[in-house]
Amino acid sequence: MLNFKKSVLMLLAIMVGCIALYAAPAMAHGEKSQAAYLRMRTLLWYDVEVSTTKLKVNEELVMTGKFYWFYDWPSNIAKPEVAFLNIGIPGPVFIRKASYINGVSGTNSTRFDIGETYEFKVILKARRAARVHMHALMNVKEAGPLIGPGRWVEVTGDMADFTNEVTTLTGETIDLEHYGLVNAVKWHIFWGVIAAAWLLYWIFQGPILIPRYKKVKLLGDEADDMITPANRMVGLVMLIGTIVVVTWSYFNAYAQYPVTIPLQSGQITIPALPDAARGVNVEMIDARYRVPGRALEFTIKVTNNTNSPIKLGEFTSANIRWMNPEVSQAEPADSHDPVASNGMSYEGGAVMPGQTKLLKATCTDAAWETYRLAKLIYDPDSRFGGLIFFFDEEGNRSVVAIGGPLLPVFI
Amino acid sequence: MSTPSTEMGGDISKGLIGGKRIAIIFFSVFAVMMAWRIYQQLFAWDMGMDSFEPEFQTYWMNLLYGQWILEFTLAAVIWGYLLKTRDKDVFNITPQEELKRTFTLLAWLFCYVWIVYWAASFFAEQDASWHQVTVRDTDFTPSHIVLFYGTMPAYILAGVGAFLYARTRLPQFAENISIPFVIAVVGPFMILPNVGLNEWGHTFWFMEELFTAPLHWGFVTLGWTALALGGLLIQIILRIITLTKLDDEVHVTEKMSD
Amino acid sequence: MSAVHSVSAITTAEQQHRIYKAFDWIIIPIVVLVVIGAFHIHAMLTIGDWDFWIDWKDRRWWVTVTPISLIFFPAALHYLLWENFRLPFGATLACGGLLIGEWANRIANFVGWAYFPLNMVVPGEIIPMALCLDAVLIISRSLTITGVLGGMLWGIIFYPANWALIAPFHVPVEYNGVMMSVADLIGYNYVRTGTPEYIRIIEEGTLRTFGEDVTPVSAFFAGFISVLAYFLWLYIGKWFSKTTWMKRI
Amino acid sequence: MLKTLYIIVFALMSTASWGHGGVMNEGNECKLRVGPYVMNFSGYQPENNVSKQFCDDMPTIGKSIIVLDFIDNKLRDMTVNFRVIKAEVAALGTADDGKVNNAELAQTPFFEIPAKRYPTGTMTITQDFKEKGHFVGYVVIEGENEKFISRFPFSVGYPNPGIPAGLKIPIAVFLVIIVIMIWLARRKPVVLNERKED
Repeated sequence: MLNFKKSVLMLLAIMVGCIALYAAPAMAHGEKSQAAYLRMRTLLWYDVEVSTTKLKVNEELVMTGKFYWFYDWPSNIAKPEVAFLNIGIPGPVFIRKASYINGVSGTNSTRFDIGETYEFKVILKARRAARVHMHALMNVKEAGPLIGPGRWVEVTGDMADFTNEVTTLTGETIDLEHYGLVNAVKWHIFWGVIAAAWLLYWIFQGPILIPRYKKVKLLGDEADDMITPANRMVGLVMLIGTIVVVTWSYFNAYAQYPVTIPLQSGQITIPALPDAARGVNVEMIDARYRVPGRALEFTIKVTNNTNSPIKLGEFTSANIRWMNPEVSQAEPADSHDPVASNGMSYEGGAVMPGQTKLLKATCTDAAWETYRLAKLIYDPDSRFGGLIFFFDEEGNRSVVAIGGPLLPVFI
Repeated sequence: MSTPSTEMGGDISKGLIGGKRIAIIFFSVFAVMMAWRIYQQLFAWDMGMDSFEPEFQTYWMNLLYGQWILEFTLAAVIWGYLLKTRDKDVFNITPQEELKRTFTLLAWLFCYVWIVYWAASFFAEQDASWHQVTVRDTDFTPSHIVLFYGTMPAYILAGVGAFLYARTRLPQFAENISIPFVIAVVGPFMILPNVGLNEWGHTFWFMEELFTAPLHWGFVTLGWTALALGGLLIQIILRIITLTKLDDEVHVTEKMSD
Repeated sequence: MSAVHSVSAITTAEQQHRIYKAFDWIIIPIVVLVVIGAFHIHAMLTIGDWDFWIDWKDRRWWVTVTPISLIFFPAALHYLLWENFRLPFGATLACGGLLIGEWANRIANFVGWAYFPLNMVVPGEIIPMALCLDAVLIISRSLTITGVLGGMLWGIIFYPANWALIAPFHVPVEYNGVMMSVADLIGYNYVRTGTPEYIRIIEEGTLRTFGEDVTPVSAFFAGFISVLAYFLWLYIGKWFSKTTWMKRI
Repeated sequence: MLKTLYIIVFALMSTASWGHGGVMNEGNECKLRVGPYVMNFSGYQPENNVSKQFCDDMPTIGKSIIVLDFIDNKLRDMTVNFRVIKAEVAALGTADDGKVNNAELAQTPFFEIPAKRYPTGTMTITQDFKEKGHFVGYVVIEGENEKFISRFPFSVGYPNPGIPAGLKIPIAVFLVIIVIMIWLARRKPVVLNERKED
């Protein structure tokens, strides 16, 4: 026999050691697991910004951005007939104070149109100290969560200080953190005590199992006589008492809360933003993925119907951005923000107003591999999608969706 | 699990439950469950959100592999021991010995249902508090690793152990197979293969976690089979009635009232 | 001839009484634990979402689905405990056990792990309906009458018994230009990444006639189906408490 | 009986991660660890196995491409030096594979890519292996005030004799079933002593 105390101490020491060793920082979540075609051809997010990445409990954070519902929606994914703008955070680290889609409150689920662009704004209030990777996120019914760009956000402070006060239409100010809790617990205790009393009433007549079983068998058809008139009286009192208390509590609650409404569940449709292409037409000529080079090469036929020369500045897909630094610059916001600041280059130069021209672009970055986008070529549907950004000389931007079959090149 | 602590020659009716062994079962199962729960508290949100991060491998996949090794080993040791040390003279044991062994079987069953509580109630509903809050990105999430690959094998271990105990040491169970016992052990056991259906469905269709989705009802049906312990209870009661019959008593049997 | 002997191990009534008591002491915890485990997994996967969240507790689906689904185990236990022991507490045992399991989990996991406020995840109150079902059984001493009267009462009493708990959460609030109930607002405030708003299965408005009387209609319907389910589950309970032995399987 | 079980369990385990030195095969990802940083390691042989991806060992001789993708973005600001040195023996399959050998490092490499920064986070190494042999790869990364070296032995032209990764689990499961079946078939039926009449 081992020394019991010693073993326990050892175990404790090992546990403490492990905890001390692994007090490492918090981690991101699950965006990479989704299939590449799903990430590239459903919801394309851009311009996503957060107002701050460090805040205290009770302070607010605003996340803004735009999303585009890709025109070539995969046929096996449910269309956004019912969708809900959400936030990807591990539990209520924040509460959602407000969310808006094109300025309309996003409390309800919404219908969206394929091929259209919307802008969103989410206001969050910090509730619990944590360092989290926060994502913009859209839930689409039967398609699941479509995850947008993420940012590391750190909340400090004490959750005990957090309050979430609102004023009801009946004029009462309540804190949603605790509202109604004492009342509910009180009722659960009340009924719990009665249930326990009822069970113990029988158990204390014990031993109840074997003797009663024998009696039931011995009495046969007369077994019901085992229930005494006193037992039945207890049952009657319990029945009447329960009904009386329930009835009283029901009407009492009505008296206390005379104005109530059922849960609200309507759905809304929000009109889309105007077309962000601003008169730039793009036709996909061909697209290849260079496997050893980690590069997407595509050729597009661009027609410029605006009145200013345009240049290609960015390709974005699956929340990864390939920047052409000669036209548009961006740097990663944090360690998990996939921005290839130098990842894109193209041949063909500026497209003049009224001109139609072939452009050949190359988007290179390890992200193709590390974010598992290159797996696209092994998907059952190996078409890709993304957004390209053109900029004119005044810095005006045209956003155009492109997509098509993607051929792998292994040499 | 040893026989209860009454010495031969003492009064057989005393110390049948074996308070000490029940306490050991209670607290050791409790300690294991708490260890799992504390581990989740420490590492789930920080290390268990993204199955593609190396941390996930370290903290969660290694836990999973560790559990598998331990479960394989324990199953081989416990079940093997029960079979290896079977009582070949089981039909010749004294009624006193049989009574003691019946209560040992009850201790096994206590162990079984105590783990069933943690698996089917505590950690099963905990799964909701995880999956309704996070994005599911692997079949092996921090709640699944504990629920499906930790607690469920644990009760299978105890349930099959209880069954083997009865089969190898109690005359009635050695002579015939108790059908309710089989149902009450095999039904919850089948929940584990049913996990396959769950993951298949979640991979192709249900990205959201609706707990009441029909996809989950396989678990429900198999959970019902735990009710078969009622049939086993009656079987054990009938046997104890035989073993505790007094001379001047009418022998009570199941069919007597029909 | 059976290979199993039938000789008694004891001689005195005192010994017998002591063994019967020991048997109670070990069996009662076993029964309680297995009822919590099996009934809880049944409940969470058939009515779980309504029970977890305050913003699911509507006046149509929650009211309909909960009593129907929850009568299964009380009925099976009524059969087992009444037919064999004339013990009339099957429903209270099942519902009380379920609430123990639910509370343990809500506090340890929904609040202690996922950090939701407790008032958002309080389980529905199911004890009153269980007390009524048991009371009808002991008064009538008949499983049939319990099924018909008790089952109906069981379904009807569910919503009134819960109104005292959830009424405060149905007070209206104006929020960002939209009218919501407090429960809706809690659901909107406390972000659940895997549980979007649309996934709620709740009343979305009625067709004409009954207009505002959603709850009584739902409750009566729930009572009616509960009666049928009670009888179905008596039979299932009977089947599960069979004492079959077989030579080979 | 028990021993067999252990073997099976460890066979199962080994599918989780194995490799040589700094290169680890984790599930379907092949990773190269350099100090605290991680890169994805992919080997291609476009002439022989067009679309197949290899983890360290190259099955045939000929034109080979190794791609390193940086998982940690910090690596993009550091220089990476890649060199391959001829070796006498194949990978040992032990922890020694990962041990940096300074004498070895000082040798004239078989080929080398001089230290350079890779801002796109991806590094492509093309090499024509004319004959089969054993090699040692070194990846040296250097930042402002840190330097890490990773060593990984590999072979070219020796097709992997081991069990393919995808088959390990099915084979293990199959073995378990076979063992159980053999046990069931061979097990003597237990004969219980009959009841003695009182």
